Amino acid sequence: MGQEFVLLISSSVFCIGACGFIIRKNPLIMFMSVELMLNSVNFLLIAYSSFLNSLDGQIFALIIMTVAAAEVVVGLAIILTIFRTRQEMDVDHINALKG
Amino acid sequence: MLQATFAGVKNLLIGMGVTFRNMLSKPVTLQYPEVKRTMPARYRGRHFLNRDEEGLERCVGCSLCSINCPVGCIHVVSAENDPNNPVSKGERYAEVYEINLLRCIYCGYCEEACPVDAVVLREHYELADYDRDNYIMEKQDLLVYPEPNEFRVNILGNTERVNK
Amino acid sequence: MFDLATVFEFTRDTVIFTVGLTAVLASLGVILCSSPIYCALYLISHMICLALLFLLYNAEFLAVVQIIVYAGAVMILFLFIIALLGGKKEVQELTFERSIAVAFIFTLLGELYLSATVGPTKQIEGKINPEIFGTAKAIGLELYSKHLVAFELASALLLVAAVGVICLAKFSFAPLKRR
Amino acid sequence: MTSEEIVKKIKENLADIVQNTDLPQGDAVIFVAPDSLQSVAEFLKNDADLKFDYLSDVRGVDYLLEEREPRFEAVYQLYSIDNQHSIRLRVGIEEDNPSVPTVSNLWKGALYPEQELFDMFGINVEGHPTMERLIMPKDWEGFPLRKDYPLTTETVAFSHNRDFKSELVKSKPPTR
Amino acid sequence: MDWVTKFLDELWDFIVQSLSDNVPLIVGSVKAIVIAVAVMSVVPGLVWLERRLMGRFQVRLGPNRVGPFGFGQPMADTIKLLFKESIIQSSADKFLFHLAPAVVVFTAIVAFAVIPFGAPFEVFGQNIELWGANVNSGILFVFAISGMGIYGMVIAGLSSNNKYSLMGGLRSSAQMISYELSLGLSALSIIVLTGSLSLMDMVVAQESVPFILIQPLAFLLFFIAGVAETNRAPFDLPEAEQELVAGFHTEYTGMKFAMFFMGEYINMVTMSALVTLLFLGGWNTYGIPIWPILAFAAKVVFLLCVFIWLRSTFPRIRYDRLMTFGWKVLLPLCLLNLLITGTLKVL
Amino acid sequence: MSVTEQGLLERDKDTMTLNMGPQHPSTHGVFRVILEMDGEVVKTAEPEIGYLHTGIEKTSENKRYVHVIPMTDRLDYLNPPGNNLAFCLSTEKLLGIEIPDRANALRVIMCELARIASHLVWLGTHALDIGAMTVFLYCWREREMILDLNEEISGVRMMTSYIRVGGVAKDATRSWLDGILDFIQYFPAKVDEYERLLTKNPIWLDRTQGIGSFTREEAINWSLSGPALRASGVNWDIRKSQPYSGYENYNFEVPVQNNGDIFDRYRVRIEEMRQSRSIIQQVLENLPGGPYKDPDNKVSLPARETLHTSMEALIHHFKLVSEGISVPKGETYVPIEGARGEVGFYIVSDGTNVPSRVKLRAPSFMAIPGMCKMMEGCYIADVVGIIGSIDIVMGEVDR
Repeated sequence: MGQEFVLLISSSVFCIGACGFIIRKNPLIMFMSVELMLNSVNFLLIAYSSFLNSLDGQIFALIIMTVAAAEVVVGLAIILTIFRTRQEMDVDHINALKG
Repeated sequence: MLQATFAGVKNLLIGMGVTFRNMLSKPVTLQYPEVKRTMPARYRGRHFLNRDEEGLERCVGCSLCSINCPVGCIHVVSAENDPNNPVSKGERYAEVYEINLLRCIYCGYCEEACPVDAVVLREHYELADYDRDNYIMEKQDLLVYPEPNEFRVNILGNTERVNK
Repeated sequence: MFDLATVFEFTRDTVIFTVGLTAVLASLGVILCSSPIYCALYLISHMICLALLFLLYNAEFLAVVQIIVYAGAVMILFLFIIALLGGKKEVQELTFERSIAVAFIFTLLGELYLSATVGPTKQIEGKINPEIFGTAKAIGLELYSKHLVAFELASALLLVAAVGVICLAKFSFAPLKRR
Repeated sequence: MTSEEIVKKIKENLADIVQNTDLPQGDAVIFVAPDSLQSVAEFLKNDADLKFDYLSDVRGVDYLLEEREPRFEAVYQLYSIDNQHSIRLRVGIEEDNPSVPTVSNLWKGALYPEQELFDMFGINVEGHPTMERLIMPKDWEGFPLRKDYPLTTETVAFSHNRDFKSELVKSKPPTR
Repeated sequence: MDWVTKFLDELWDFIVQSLSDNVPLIVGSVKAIVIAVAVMSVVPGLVWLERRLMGRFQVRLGPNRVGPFGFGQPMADTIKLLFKESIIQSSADKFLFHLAPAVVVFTAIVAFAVIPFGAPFEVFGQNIELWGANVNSGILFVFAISGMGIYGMVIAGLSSNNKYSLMGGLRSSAQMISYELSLGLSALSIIVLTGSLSLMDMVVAQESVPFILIQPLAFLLFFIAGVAETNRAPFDLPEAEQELVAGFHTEYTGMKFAMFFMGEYINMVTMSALVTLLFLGGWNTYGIPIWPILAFAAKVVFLLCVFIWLRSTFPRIRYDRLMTFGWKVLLPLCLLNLLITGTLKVL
Repeated sequence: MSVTEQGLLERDKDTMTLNMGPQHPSTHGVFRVILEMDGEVVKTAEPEIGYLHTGIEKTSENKRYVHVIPMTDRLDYLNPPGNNLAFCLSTEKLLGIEIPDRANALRVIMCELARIASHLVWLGTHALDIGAMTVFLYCWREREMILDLNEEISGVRMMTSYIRVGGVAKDATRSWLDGILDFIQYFPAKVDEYERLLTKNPIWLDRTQGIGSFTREEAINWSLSGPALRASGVNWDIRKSQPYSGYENYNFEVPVQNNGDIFDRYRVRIEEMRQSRSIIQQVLENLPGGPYKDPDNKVSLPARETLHTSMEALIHHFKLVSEGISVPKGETYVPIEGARGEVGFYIVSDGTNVPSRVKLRAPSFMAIPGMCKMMEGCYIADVVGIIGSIDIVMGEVDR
């Protein structure tokens, strides 16, 4: 398949992720949407690394994975802490700074 | 700490050694339907009614077993003996002698109460059945087992089987 | 008429297309499903599809890493948290601000689609040994030479994240009473 | 201390509270009214010579058939771990609105038997944290160990009543 | 009609051509089926072995009624489980409830695909390799797929709508994540030694001496982590029957329950095979005159017996202690071992 | 709301309610405990009993004294001779009769055998609760021998009803005494074997040490008894402090530990098995002769062989069987040291042949509130261990 296909898939997934981040209220699913966006970029990088015959893209994808993993654990820890203090998970209601 | 770790590992290995040694020993289980235990003489299993030397029923229908039964699972109705054709040696005999084995707790009190060694509990322990009706033991069910004179009272006061 | 190479190419294209489409559908599932458990499961299938795509685009090491890291660890964490906090179904409601944002996203999507029509990028020739392209060895050689700084930074990030998570999640319940 | 010494000491110290004392088969037994149970129990637990620190059991007795007053009795069996002697407290409880103060503030072990006292005899234990059914179901009516609790008997199936299967429990006065 | 015959001829030629070109593919499919069937049929044998051996450890005989030496017992059990009523709670999530056992069995079988169990040999001019799939990074593949196996347990725990199941699922996920790290790290020292991710290369590298002699600590750590990874006693917390009734498969009956069982046993075989490949020299016989494949099988069976031995001897470790052990003992030791190995390799 | 939707942390509170039992693999019968949990940690534990309520106390009020004895077997079904003995001692105290020496010796042997058997069941099930499956079957192997001995002397494996008012039911046989001799020679090696499997095993230590511990004061205040109390450092054994049945003649030690945790209860019980074995040995070494039951025909049945010869014996037999023993008016309580702790029957007699009130002092029943107190702040895995270490028998809890 050509590069158009890769671009289409990747951009669709990216936009779906962005959409999800906006329309969902559950912070967990918002996180998942962020993962979707990161993954779409990863795919793009890897596909282009194959097209360009260069490994740089794959290296970047690897580092993005690292960042994503770090981000997820920190994010989940924050969610857990918020839940423990506030007993709810709806982001619309978590708007006060006070814990 | 290192020492504690080594001691711990050593004790884990000792434990494994114990199981391993037991693996090599003979199994202690019996292969039940083929191999059966010999029950001790005092085993309290299923009830039987004894006969005496002449083949007459030992039971004289005194109902002591029924009275002494903690759960009331024995039902005795006595009747007068016909002197010409006696059922038992005494004046009376048990016309009806029934034991409900579902109700029975196999405590052996009836055996203790019987003054003429008529009712005994013997080593029959395979009592499973499909029908609850079959657990109501009537007189003919209880009289089947012993041949005459097979039991006697031994020196310790127990009914004991005479090994021929 | 039946050229083997063409057939192979066609098969490969079909596989890529199917897997890619599945990935998009799974990602749609993530944002449209109301129960968080199903969202997570859709995301897992999305990850697996992506891993397959990586494999098809000659990145076998990254495909395996994708499964180990994402599917094996990250998503398990998600499921763990869902189990801990509960996966209550959420009621979807679309406010005005949200619709505006969604409209904006769709505009973005259109633009991205337009950009996809730009002609193909040229290959960079003869830099990589195609034998080991995408294997752990190639990645390692590249990572520890050219991208050492990035690698170190990533490891530092992981360390910071680990410390941060412990600080965050270690809620202070009273120390366990050993009766 | 021997039982006689215990009884003597209690008589000396609590002459106005203890109703009566007894030494059946060598056991020390004292009779106490429900109102003074709490103070007697405290004395028994805290006195240096007696030091009854272990509550062995609490039981209820219903003397309905013996035609005596009061009808109920709560019996506390106490033991002293250090001094190795024991005593029995008998607390007579009236038939109407029977109640007795709790001793679970002194001996935590009294929690369950006192609850059983309520469950089985309907004796209200004042000050007990959970005054509800213990062994019987929560919605049970009546107090099973009272002598006037209606009993049922089970008829045993024999060949003359072989069909007797479903209707296992019949209302019938108890047999002895 | 001429073009039709022409078309058919061409089609025939193409089929013959593609078949002869794709002999490896056909051989591969046959191998895949053979391996999958073999692995699944190993399970009854393993169940028999476990029950008999446990019986012997506990001074009894174990199943000995159905068939000679009770060989038929697992089959009888399977038939019983097949015909058992499948009960699903009304409040359970039906789809996930059905999905979970399938995931467990699927991942267990797939993980076995890359395990080589013998040196390649030639039949009819075809080079037959004794494994399901030749993956260069074979060990990574095993870890990836066995990591996926956790989903089965977590989903089972989540979908059963039972608190015991949920706790079992949570425990399994936490335990697997923790011990997969140690597993990977202790395998890493072997990878460092051989310089390859391929399991085949690792066996070849042990031709003269097995790695257990060079890396005893890594072997120990890998084995412990492997026992934990397969949820076997003394690390069988997700299904600790005394605490959590049956953990994540409390609500499962009949064949779905059997599938969890099957997954666990296949994982055991995979783990034993992995230990054999990494540390015990795979099918290298070291001078003992038996078939290489038999040597491999013997080593695997021995390790399985050790699994059973451990189960019959030790009490179960507690959940918090398990985590502490994994993170504070096993992981540092793995890192230390890796450090030493790396240093020695570089020097 | 399903569990999944609600999550482990429930909406309205920080904890999860977990219902353990009555049908749970490790609640030792039909015991139910409702745990409020924070993750894996127990916040509060609320016991619920009564699932095995059989009304034995009420039934006893309508049975003759002799007929109560088979029912006492069914209370603490792991230690039937202890219950028999407790009931008989109380009755005998009311009757004011002396027991022959031989009967006392046989009673002691039966009780100590039952104690060993009970502790073996406890060790097996407790180890099984903690996950060591094999110890269970090893313990069963040895217990089987004791049950065989029970069968030899009384005719039944568990519900022996062997100890009767005024003595014992039947005299000991030669083969039974030989069997006991064999057993006490064989047994110590097996205790060592259990200890090798468990006592120093790091996993076992980890699961037992420092868990469910009660201090001396707490243990006394919560009315624990038996091994659980002695593990907390209280040197109180009724065999020593209020000797009965001739225990004062035997030389044995009361094992006491100080930490009061699961491990100490384990050690106390293991040591008790050894001491029980030594007591049996001492009894066997000088087993007195003479009658095995009270010769008074008002209390115990006349010898069987006299029934055929002596009219007087026959009349006594009829009278005793049909009327039972008439016990003087009064009330009494005699505690004994059962396998689980202080067992005793409080008997109120109204002067007839039927007791007016029978109350069992059940050690398991008294220990349950304390046991649930121990559970607070432990892990769920420890709950199982604590229930096991207290060794409750639901038969005597619910009665």
